Amino acid sequence: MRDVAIIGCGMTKFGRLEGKDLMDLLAEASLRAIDDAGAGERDFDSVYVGNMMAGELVHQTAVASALVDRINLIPAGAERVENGPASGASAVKNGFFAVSSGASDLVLVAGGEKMTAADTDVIGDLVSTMTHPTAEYVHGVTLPAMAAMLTRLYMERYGVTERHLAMVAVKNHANALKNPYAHLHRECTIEGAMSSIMIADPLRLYYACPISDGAAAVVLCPLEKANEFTDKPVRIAGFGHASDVQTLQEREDPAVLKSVQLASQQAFKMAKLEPNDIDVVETHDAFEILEIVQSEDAGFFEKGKGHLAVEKGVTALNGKLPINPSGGLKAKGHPVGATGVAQIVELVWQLRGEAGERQVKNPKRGFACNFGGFGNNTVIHILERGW
Amino acid sequence: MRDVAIIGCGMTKFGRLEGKDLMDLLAEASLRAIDDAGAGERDFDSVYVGNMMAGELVHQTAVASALVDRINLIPAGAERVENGPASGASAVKNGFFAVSSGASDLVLVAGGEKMTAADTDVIGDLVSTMTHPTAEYVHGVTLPAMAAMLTRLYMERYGVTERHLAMVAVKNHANALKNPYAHLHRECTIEGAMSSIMIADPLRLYYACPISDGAAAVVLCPLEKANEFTDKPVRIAGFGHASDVQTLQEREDPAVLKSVQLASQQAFKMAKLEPNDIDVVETHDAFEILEIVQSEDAGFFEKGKGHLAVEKGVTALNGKLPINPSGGLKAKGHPVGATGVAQIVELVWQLRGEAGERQVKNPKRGFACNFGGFGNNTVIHILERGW
Amino acid sequence: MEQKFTGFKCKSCGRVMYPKHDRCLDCKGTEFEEVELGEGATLLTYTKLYVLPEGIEMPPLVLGIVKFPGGVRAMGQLTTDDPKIGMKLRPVWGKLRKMKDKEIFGFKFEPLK
Amino acid sequence: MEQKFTGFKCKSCGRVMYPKHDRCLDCKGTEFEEVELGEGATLLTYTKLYVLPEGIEMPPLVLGIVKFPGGVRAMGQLTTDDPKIGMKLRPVWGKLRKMKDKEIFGFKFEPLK
Ligand SMILES: [Zn+2]
Ligand SMILES: [Zn+2]
Repeated sequence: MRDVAIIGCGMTKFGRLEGKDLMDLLAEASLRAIDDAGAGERDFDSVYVGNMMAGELVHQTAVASALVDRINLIPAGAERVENGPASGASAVKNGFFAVSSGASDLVLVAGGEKMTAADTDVIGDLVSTMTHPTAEYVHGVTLPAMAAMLTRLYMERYGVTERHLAMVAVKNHANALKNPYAHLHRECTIEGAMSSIMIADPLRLYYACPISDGAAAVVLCPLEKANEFTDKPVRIAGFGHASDVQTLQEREDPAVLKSVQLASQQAFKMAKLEPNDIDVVETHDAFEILEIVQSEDAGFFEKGKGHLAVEKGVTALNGKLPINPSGGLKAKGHPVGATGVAQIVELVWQLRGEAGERQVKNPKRGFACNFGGFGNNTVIHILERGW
Repeated sequence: MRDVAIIGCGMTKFGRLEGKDLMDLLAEASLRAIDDAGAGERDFDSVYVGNMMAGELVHQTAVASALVDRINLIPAGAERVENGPASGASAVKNGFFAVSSGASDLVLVAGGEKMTAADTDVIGDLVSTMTHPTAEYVHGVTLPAMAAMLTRLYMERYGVTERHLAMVAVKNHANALKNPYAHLHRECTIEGAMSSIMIADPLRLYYACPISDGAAAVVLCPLEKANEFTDKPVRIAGFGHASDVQTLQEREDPAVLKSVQLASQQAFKMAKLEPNDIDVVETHDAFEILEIVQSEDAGFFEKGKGHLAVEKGVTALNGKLPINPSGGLKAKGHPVGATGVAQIVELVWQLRGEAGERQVKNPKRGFACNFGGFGNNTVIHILERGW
Repeated sequence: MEQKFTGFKCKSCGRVMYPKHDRCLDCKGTEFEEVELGEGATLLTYTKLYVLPEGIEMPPLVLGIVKFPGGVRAMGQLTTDDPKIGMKLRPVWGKLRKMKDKEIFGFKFEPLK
Repeated sequence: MEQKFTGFKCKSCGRVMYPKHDRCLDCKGTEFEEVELGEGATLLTYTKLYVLPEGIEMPPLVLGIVKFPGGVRAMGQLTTDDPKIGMKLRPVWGKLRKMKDKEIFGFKFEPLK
């Protein structure tokens, strides 16, 4: 298995991007990543596009073929990878395989989603179609409902309070204020969060991510060839990918994200690292409770103690283990197919020391958790400096 | 790069399968493939699902996660791969990478589509959303229209006649009569085909595939471990994957499927083989003209002479190079996401000598062409006996 | 003709599952028999949903996870607006929602007296 | 105010493309200028479509590929029911179809006298 490096990355601003369609976004992020890699003259071997719902939301299919045409990556073979909200990380994983297998020497992975052109109702319903058709979907189960039920379990069992959710939101909004690519650029206060409208008791609007458009992209090559492109290649040191039962209720313990546990263990094993080797983390906080649960199930904090780490500022930008310096899904935004790729872009910038005002102090290794379904199909990546 | 073997395969019958939904079909084909591999007790590392339009057609997303749950492949990581009508072969290609890279030792690749529950108009429109949004789609361009324009170019330039299209249809219907999995089980005559209704002049109904439901699946492992499962592993000797410009008119020559040429050349190079080493072929005859064009651009016949091979019976079941012994997309059916996987299933059965009445005489090597878009994103596989 | 809320018991190892899987989550067995899950399910967690999916008229929609006596859990609508963790409920057949103007029926959970 | 059918000329190598790409198909250049493709396009192939997409009323819909004098090709609707390969056509602005009740306009191709 060849070592794989990330040699370029780029993204669009996330947000309500009027006048830009999905292909505009994918093209913009891709060209930025290619430019960043200095690979504008090169021929690419493979292209992967992470996207969850182009056909459903913007009535265009085969978007990987369209991207290749749009930015002339011809004759690279191209496909779209879909794993619900983890489509982005799944696309990166398959790009990794293409390079590590020896089949491809230069790969573009782009992820993107155009969401704000559709009605909120339509999006909510489409996202709900990830749930179990007969055991969840028909009953009116939505992702916010699942997050709310998980939150209540955490409140009952571990003493998490609404204030802890608000603290995560406040932290992530503060980080996003320092990220020019983030969707939400406004300060969030504990009081503001706790007085926002209730969407799924005990979840208020501010404990969930907004609906965003956006795209992100990375360029991969074998680590041994990375110096043709950059002085600062970022090595994909490990990845993990694990599934769990689909329904929340059938999990061994509905308060445990077992797919996060397993995928994290796989990634740490492959990277020959442990959680305390990690300097910066991006989690999948589509709902703020998830940042807490993932930080525990990934192994960074003891089960049931994640909220205490938030309370103590451990996960703040200047804390011992900064989580979501980008602003996270909560404040950077969550254009579904883009998210997993954008997490990796953020880590690359952090490792290179290019994260501007939100730069974490001298990080050597980063960890990203992108999850599909409601946590039943998780993809983890561990990145480290390759120089 | 590790050698990869196909150690099990299975499929559902193709057709209008009332009472079976997409997940039923994917589960049925997958369990047959797992049974065929004798891998029922094993844990799988990765799952790939080839599917083009689950969200659009049957209002279910994240179907790879759903399949893992349905047939308990937990905790395998799973994702859906979409490359238009080549989604199936793209899924196989990525399963190949997962094994060849060394990351996975046991992989399930399933492809499926549930189409007949939707209106024909809806399907036609959705498939058209693969075309270029502003240069094709808005003008009313559909896939049959593109196939018709390609056919007319062939008629003008190479002397192909409507009768040649009918001959391909007659051959494929005859083969399908010997395939219990095929959708259409009825004889087709030249006269019958040539008197069917005109859908896109010069294409009649019988020069195009039907709308079908179905699924197919294969199990992959490293060739070196294949003997734990089977005496007759089939080796993936080569694959190729290449793209071209999206619009038909912008191609170097609109009558040439350059992505088929390039992907075929890649596959032959990787396999260290030439076209005349191939004993059996499955092509992507969504329209009958495509079997002729692909047979040329893949390198089996000289450009412009493919129709003569049909005329002479070269591509018949008992000919020198049987094409589409399964019945092809025309008569076996074309449940889009299933097709690329089903082509490979047919080749495995042929190589193993298990194709029943439609068995080609003692084939050693098979070739499959699955194509996405209207030929702008082609995936080729070359299989050979691994025993 | 009363409908019963049922699970699926693996004929190889005896594990009961809901919803149905084609292979047992424990032993990968493939044969199952339908079994009743019993009355007196316990509420483990719930939410009151204010952003409603299509075909549900009045907020909040109360959803919860219940645990049946044998340990099997199910998610569904609760008929009470005043759920309490630990309360006992029983499955009752009724209208769940409309989807594309079609009425969908299934089990909900109603507090035991 | 007449609309002109235009292509995109690469400022690096001069190749003219339609539709627009973000990088040139020949040299991967990224700057383009809009150029007219001229009159007198030649019909290369066509079809009469009888299975119609949404928003087109009367079969057949006649579609074809034309080649402009400079070599650039385009696909579009033909205003004639009697197309002949090799005939000369010119782009004319008009209604293409309805999509979700919205009228879509664009260029079609009309035979030159
Ligand atoms: Zn069992
Ligand atoms: Zn140029």
